[in-house]
Amino acid sequence: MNFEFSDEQNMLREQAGAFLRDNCSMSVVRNILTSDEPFDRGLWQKIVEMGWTATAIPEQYGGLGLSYLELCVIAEELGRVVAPVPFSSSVYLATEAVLVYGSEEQKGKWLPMLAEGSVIGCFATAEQAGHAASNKTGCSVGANGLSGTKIAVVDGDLADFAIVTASEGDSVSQYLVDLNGSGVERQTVDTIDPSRSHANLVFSGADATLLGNAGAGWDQVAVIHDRAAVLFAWEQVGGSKTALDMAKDYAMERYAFGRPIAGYQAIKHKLANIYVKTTLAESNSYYGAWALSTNAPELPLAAATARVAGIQAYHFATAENIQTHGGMGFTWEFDCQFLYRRAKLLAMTIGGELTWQKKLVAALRTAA
Amino acid sequence: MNFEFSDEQNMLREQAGAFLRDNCSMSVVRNILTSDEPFDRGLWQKIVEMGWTATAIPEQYGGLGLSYLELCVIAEELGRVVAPVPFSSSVYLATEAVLVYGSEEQKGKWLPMLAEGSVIGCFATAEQAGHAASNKTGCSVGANGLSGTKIAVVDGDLADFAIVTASEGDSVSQYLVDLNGSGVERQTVDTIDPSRSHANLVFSGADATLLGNAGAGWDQVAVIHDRAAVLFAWEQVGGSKTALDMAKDYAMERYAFGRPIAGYQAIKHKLANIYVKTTLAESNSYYGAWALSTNAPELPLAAATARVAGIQAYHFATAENIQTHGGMGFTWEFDCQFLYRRAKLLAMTIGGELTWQKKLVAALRTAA
Amino acid sequence: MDFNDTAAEAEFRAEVSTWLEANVPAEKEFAGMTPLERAKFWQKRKYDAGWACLRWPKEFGGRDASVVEQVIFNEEEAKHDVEPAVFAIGHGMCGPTMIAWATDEQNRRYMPKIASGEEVWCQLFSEPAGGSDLAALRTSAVRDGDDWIVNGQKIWTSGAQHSDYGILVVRTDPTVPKHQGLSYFFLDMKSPGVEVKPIKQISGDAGFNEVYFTDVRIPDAQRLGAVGQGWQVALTTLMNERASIGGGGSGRGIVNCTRLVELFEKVNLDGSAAIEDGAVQAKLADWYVKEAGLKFVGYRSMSAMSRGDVPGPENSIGKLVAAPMRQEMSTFALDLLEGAGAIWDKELSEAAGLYQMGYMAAPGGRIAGGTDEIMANIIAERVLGLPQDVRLDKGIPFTEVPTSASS
Amino acid sequence: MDFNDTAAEAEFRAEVSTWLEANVPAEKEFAGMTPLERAKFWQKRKYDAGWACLRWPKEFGGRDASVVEQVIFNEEEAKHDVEPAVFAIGHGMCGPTMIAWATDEQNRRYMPKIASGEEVWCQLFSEPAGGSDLAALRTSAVRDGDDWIVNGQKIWTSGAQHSDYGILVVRTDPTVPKHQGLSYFFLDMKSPGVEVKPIKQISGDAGFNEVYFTDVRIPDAQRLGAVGQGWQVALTTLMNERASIGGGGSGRGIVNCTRLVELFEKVNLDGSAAIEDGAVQAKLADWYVKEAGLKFVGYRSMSAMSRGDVPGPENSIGKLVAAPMRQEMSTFALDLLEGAGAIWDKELSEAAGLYQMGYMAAPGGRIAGGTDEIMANIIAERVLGLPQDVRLDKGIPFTEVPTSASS
Repeated sequence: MNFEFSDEQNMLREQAGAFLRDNCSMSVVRNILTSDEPFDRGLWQKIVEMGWTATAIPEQYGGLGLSYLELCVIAEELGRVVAPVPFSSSVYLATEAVLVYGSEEQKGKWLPMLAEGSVIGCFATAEQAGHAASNKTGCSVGANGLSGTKIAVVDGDLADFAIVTASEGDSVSQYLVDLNGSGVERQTVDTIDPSRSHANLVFSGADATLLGNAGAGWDQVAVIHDRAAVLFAWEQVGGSKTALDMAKDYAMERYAFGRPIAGYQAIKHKLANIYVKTTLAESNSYYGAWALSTNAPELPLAAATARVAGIQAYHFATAENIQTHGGMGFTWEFDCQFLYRRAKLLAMTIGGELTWQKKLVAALRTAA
Repeated sequence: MNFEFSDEQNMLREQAGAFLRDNCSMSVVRNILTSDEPFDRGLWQKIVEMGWTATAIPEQYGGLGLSYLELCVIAEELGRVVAPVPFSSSVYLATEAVLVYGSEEQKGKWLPMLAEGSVIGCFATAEQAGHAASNKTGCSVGANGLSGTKIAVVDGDLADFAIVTASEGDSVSQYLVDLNGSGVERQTVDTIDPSRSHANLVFSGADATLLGNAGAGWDQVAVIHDRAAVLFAWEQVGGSKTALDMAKDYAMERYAFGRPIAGYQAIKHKLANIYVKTTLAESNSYYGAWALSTNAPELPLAAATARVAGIQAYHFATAENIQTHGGMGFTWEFDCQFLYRRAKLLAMTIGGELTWQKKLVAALRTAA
Repeated sequence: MDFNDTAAEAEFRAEVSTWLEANVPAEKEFAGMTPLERAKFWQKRKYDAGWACLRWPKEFGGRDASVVEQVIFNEEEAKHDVEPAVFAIGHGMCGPTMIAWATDEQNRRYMPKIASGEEVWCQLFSEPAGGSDLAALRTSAVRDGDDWIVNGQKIWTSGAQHSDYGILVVRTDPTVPKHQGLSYFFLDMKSPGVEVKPIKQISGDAGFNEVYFTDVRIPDAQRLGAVGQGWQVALTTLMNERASIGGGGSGRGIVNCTRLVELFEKVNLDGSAAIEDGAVQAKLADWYVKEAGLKFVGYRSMSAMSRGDVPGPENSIGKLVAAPMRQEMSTFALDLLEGAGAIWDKELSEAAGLYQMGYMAAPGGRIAGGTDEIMANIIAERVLGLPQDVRLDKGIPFTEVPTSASS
Repeated sequence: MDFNDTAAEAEFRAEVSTWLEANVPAEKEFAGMTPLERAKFWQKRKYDAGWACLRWPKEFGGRDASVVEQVIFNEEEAKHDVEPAVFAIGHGMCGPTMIAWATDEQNRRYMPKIASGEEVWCQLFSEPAGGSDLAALRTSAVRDGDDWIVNGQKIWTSGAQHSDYGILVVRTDPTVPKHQGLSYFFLDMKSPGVEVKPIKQISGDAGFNEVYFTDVRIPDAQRLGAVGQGWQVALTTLMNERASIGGGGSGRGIVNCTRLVELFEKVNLDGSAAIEDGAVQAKLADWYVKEAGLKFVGYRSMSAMSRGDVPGPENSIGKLVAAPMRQEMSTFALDLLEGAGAIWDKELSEAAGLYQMGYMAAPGGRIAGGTDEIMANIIAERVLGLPQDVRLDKGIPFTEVPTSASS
């Protein structure tokens, strides 16, 4: 047993980290957050050129054929810098859905384009408030194609295609929809994290191709969510570490009553708690990375554990980072807000804490 | 509106507090905890002589006919000293059950004896682990009387009668059973709080008289529990205050690194949190006291709120009191244990935190 | 103990209720007004009828009313959709400080206009380098004849942009330990050299300001208390800050248990209303315990005040409990909304974006007016009597206190 | 990254497993033995076959094995019902300190008997007045020819009642600041003047002792490190305390998620198994996140150790997370049992009283070996590099440090 990333993976981490520090400072995040640009196109182009979008795609489909461990390394680094790019939608969700459930034809068509970054994918499940899988599915596929509305689709306004859950008769399936085709209207919406773009997608007779098995829509969503959960968790771990660093740096600099606030136990123990939660999330994410990379039967439990830990750590770290900053922390001019916004966005995107706590227990009961 | 106890009630508090400080020091609790004596008979006799058992019983049944506010005052003071007497079983539960649901005959027979302390009552619901009201009721009443086993009956080994839930055919009712009669075996059991006595009661054809309405057993238990919850909450508030005082005194005396540990923020904020939880519990208990004393329709919500707050405050206060004491806190020789044990006992006796959180929400939804 | 109104209270409540019913402006009366104009319009109407600042002396624009009467008025007014927040600082903090420290002549001049809403006041205490260490302020005032010349910067000043007057603490002697070198003034916010800049918060709001002072002249007659006594005067202000009763937060614009029950009844979780779920119930119950507990703490405090007691530091628990709770509530609510929770839009979001705003505003709530950590310290030190933190700046001339790693 | 054994590891595991299968004593072999005798019997058998203290050098009774091999052995041994706890201090702390600081001759004399279980060792550090302030110890040693004369009292000494030797830190110079005046020894616990008194805990257990020293003579040859260097030697011991890997707590006698799942599947709540309830699920999930997280922290630490890294202060999170969690778990479990939870009886209680014992033992777990608060300080200071608390005793002669309000 060996519970560490390999030297090559750690070298990738260093390269990725150095690249992102140079190309994705907090001012880059601020630019996207305050502008109408949905994402940083220049940064995305460079990410594509480095092959990150191709990481886990097999070579036969134009990918690099690396393991998911490399993708976890990249995810952590992207999380650290709160990157304003559609990586999670396109890589963790859409690419995975095509990889796992696509027909040979679908894989042969989409994966090479995803790998080379010439298309961006997104994943559309929600139609109303609450847990998508337990709400009624209003989007439906009939003779005229797919109709209905998906809401809060991350990167829905810029993606080229979407993986959409929709009903056909009594059963719900996943469909692949070309968003540049007819019968698709995109309505950009304001969100709590404008450094990532969202749209409501209104379909009226859009062309839709079945992805995977008819009637298996929500089961497939669950499988893709399990896989994505590990990668989201690594982004959350990366973000938590940034929040801890910011909080620590500020606490060392800021004086009150003649000494740095970092010397008061209220701050010391707060930062220790961020460290503890971040370390637990990281260690659980190691296990998730292993389970994902080996397609282990433990993946559902490992994914849920990493996800719950990631949500909790990132929320706590970013909220308490602001708290450590005091008044400055909640001003628009400081950077604390980017992490706090992203923490919430990542927490909601593929199902919230409560949903994943329940999944964790279900997996634990299965394992028992 | 006036949200305070009256001058007379505050005078009662002072008298009760002074009496208990003189007659119920922690060494009295220790004596009962470490001996085979089920309760402090001398203390109980004095409590009876002061009329506390008669407080809320109407004068027509030999009581003092005071309001429940007076009983709340006494409950807080008993809670402060972790009194090793069967007051809660006999007064908050058995007396209340007879008062609320007894026939004129039952009230005429039992209340005067309860008031003058010549009998002690107890309340028997549990038969197995878990929430009694949702478990199957195994005790049953037939032509031969009541048979079956009740477990963990507080004061079951010393009480003269018990209010017992039992089934008759398909319905569950409450019955009044003379524990000194035939067909009753008492098995004293060890518990986590040996300063209060418990027994399993094994009935084999015991005489049982219906109390209240046939088939209304669990509804009646719920009403009595609501009433008792307010009084339990006051005991919990009293105990929390004692724990806070103990923790504070120790923290001021104990030095580490050249200064009192009370000066470290970790301890300061811990004690502040005990204060906050205790104050919230106390204020909610004020409302509970008002609702109980006026039989207000808000009682179920007020009782659940006071109870949840009381459980949480007392647990936190007593656990953190030990923590503040460090190593000494978990030795047998220190008194911290009495509060910690009692906190858990009071939390479990009439249904746990989870049960009351659910009751609170049910009441809140009804009120909405 | 009685939760219901006494006969006299009920009568007063009826009087208030009747007057409000007849006099709260219909929406069309407000037509074309800015929020500030609306607030002033309504305040003036209350003042003219004797319903402004009820507890103040009549000669200063009040009604000589009791605490309970003030609370009853507040409760009744809260049933109408009228927004008096703009006057909170002036009525709650500046006015009482003036009454305690200004001359009768000054009070007769200023107080009625505060009460009527004609003049808005703000509070100029916090500074960038101060934060939790309020008394570490650096804005200086130097005596020049009958005036003082003020230079420096204040921050976190609510409402400075529309204030006519402000109360101000400045350093008049930096060579003595920090609490001893302060003095307290009120000033005309239109004085030359006063510049107000809004601070944008992460929630998008800009309720706070920075206020810069460049050679601002303040007449010595506008000093409250003696030179060097500024900290004592400031304590009067801060004590009144605590006197605000309640903490229940029943307004429609605030995340509270009532709103959460509505949400949880509505949102689907695993095929049922979320409120049927045990985890949702446990959270809601715990929050309700706090919300109700704070409300009753407020009632007890009111009972004590109506007996003549001064509100003590125990009222610090309101903010310490409520602010983190609001953050938890919003966080949890958004989680429950899942994907839809991301959308922050008056039209599209659940409850018009209440929970998104709640989430983004909550961090400010845990900091403004004293951080959670400072509030816990206040309870530990002033309520429980535990020792102060070790103060390395104690007894040291202000100029010699370290303020950064390099100092 | 690979969770599975390498081929070599798998082979080693098979060897261990086969040996254990063949050699773990059947219950009847233990007949009539006290728990201590059982433990010694089993330890001797392991030692004789070369399976004791695997990582120690062979010449000192070990096997020169790797960290991973030690872990594999522990994992396999844990599958059998054998109790090696009595040797935890000797093997985990005393042995490694001796190896680092004692002479080879001493190690050849003592280590094999520690490894074989023939001689039991204990650790004599804590004192009544010390607590979290470990270095504030007062037990004194005064030089007398080739010996030192020791007087004073130690506390919280696990296993002192059946120990043959102990490691001991004492004050040899009270006139210098507290860390500078300490020296470190090992001693024969049967020396005249050593008196052991058990401490009864609130759980009813008496695993700890007070140890009194009255004119106890220790040869100077049994000093480890120089006179005045005791604190540095003690740090070796404390660092090894942290090296214990894991934190998952998988034993049957410990409240953990596996036991809780069993309980929650069994206990009825509102007509279903408790585990169907959302609140129960949320709690269980949160605990599992911690329990699994700690397990994987341990694996990472093991990977680092097998590369040769020394375990760092980050291992302090194990106790900081696990100890309060165990208290929460027991508290919650008892609550769920309601009335039946009160009963504490091997026969009558759910899981033979596991949760009652868990509740009563948990406070000790949060204190022994460093309180929650000290663990958080260690992480803040040694992992994150934040400043130490203000130390009023710094640089002051030990005799002049205040120890009570009156001093």
